[in-house]
Amino acid sequence: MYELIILIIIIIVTLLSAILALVRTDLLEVAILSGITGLGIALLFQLLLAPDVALTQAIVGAGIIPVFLALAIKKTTRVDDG
Amino acid sequence: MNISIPLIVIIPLIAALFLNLFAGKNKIIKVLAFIVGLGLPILTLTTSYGLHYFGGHQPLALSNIANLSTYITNSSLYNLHPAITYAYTPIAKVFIFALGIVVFLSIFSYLNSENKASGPFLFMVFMATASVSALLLSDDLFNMYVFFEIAALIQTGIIIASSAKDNYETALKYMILSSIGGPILLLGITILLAICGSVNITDISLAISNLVHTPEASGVVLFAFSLIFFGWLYASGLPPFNVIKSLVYSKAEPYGSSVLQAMSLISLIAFIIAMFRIFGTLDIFKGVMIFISIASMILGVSMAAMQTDFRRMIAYLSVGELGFVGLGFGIGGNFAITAGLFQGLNEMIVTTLLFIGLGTVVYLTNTSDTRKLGGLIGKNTFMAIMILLGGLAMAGVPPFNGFRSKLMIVEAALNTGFPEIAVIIILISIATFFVFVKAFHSIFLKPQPRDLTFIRDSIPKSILFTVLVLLIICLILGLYPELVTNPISQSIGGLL
Amino acid sequence: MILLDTQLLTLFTAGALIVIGIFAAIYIDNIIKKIVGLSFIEEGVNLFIISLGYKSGGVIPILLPGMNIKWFANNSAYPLPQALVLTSIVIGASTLAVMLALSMVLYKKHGSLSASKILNHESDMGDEL
Amino acid sequence: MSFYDYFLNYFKNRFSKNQITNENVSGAILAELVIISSTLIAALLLRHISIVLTAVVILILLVLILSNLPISIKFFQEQDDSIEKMTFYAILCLGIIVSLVYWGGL
Repeated sequence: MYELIILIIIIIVTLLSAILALVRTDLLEVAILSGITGLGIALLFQLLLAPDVALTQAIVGAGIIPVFLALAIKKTTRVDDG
Repeated sequence: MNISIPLIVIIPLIAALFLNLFAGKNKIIKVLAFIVGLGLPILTLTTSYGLHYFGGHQPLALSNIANLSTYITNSSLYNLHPAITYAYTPIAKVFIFALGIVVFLSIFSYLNSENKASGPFLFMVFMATASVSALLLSDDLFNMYVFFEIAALIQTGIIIASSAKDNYETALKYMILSSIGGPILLLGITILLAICGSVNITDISLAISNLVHTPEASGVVLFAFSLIFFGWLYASGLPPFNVIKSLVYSKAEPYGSSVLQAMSLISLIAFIIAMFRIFGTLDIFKGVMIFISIASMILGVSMAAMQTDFRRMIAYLSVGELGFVGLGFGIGGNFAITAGLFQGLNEMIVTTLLFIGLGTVVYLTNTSDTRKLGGLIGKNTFMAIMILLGGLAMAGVPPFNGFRSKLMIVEAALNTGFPEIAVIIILISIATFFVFVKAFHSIFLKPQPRDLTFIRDSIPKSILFTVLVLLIICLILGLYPELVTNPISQSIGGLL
Repeated sequence: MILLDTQLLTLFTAGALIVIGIFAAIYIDNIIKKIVGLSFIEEGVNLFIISLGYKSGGVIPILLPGMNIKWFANNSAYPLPQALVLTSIVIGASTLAVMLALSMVLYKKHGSLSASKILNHESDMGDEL
Repeated sequence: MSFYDYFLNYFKNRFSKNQITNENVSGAILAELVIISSTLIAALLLRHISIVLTAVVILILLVLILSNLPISIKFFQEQDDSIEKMTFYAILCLGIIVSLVYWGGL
């Protein structure tokens, strides 16, 4: 039962941060929120019995991709003016 | 176990890495690229047909283990392919050989017309060769997906390496569409994995042929088909992706465009054969193929007719001509499929000829706008005549190869009771002829505009040689089509 | 409650991520946000693949010493999808890196990150005719 | 007024600011004829499924074609290089394929 509650919380956080990442106007926030989504997916991988994939996804999704995004934002602009 | 089958993929990969290593050393790069480019077609000719199991993991059924209990030999596990399998068939031989020729001639004309050989460009050309050869060879859907993604990245790289206006914008557009098409294709492959427990095409097609008529599974199979079909549309540039593909071709250098169109043609063929093997028994397969092919032909030719940029014109024509391959599969039967694949091969060679040949116009004048050009026939008459003959080959004028293959498709359509398709093919051929003659007139025959300036005086001899070789290939294939159609139909006979 | 099943819930999450990504591809104008959205499609597909191999009440597909092989074969998750996803994650990351690099170049050229400003060029005929 | 004049006038009104050459007009007319004739002929292929369906589809096509006549120009403007139109058509196509193949499952 506890596992199920944890799973549902992870899913809600993942989807919420994915949606928020697309509506926020501060791009640095977008980078961090996409990192949270990546981390949530890594946790889901762990719960789905795939620990090695979870490790890779945690590194790539929560580490490398947000850093790439942050670097790109640093070189361009921080505000989504659209 | 045939070790030279993986070498077809490994050698260009290694050559690509080495070329990057020698960046800056002009002479070494040129020599290495030349040798590898020449070696690839020879390697494909000498390799014998067969299967290669990576790591030697062959199916249990082939291992001849004594005393296996019956619950293993009766299960589907007994025939499952546990590792990536590469199959070298006559189709693969024909197309990889033609790809080798196209790549070699593109590299040859590139090395001789540019003073400084660019390592990254050659790197990408060799990676492209490796990735699409792997697409054709692989008998494993996930392996195909991986090389498909690599091919998408390479195509972007070839556009970035060119010096055309707005090439970065085009590259980003292509990447955005590729990150819609790629995951959708992977999703389709995954659903097949979920149904069959394997990503090997042979295993999947065995499993699907039993499953497709059960009401519970057929919906899922159809869903997988539609997703893979969408990925295939993206890979080959059929509508709705015809705009981006033609944009991509027109933004690359001529040598790059010829490699790019060969890449999309071979990915089209690799995926259509895989789809045919897996979903060929579905009722909807033929109908969908015919529909999308006709749409592609109509859109390709009519949009080509309205272009003013001749590179875009050729690009749209080549995208439209891809429909013939799909038509072959849509009509069905050994003869029609052979005709479709033969037309694909012809299209690859003729489009290479036109891209490289008309590239000389850009080389001389640095413009590709037909309204600013004219009177170039005085510059090099021989080249103009060869380009005209190439265009005739594309439109399907005897005795060139395009005529043979189009005639075969028309025959197949008439024999199977689709006279409408035959009429459409003839209409499209006439329109292609018109578009080509219009382009030829406005580039070569129209009086030369006064403000036309030349940045270079003459065409390199190597490009003349390249176009001549391609034209001779067209003529040989037109006179002796059996050279190609026999191996193709032999392979197709094995699939049916 | 059949809906409260781990596999179904994660399949639903994967589907939602794919839909969010496709939505982003159509409606979001800012290129960086569009790229983030596109990476959600990729991640959703990965999640979908992994959840296919899940086995309720199973163990991770690593054979530890002392395990009964028959019991392990019956209870472990299916390892093939996991092997595939490892490749897929790396491909997704490299695609994203290339797209970000391109968007940086385009920002330097146009001074904007809006897709409708920098990626919309009329075709030749509309321009000049 | 003949069809050619109608077409030429439409073309001129739409793009009057810039130069038009004979080649552009002839290309557009060719595209027009190819699209109309091939679509109508391709619609005949539906007779393998049902003859009534073919008749209905051809009538609908005729109405559609006649009501947006310089059809090649409209096609040309839709086949634009802008990313918005390309993604829109890609997603639309995905939707159509999935719904036709899955729900219209044969």
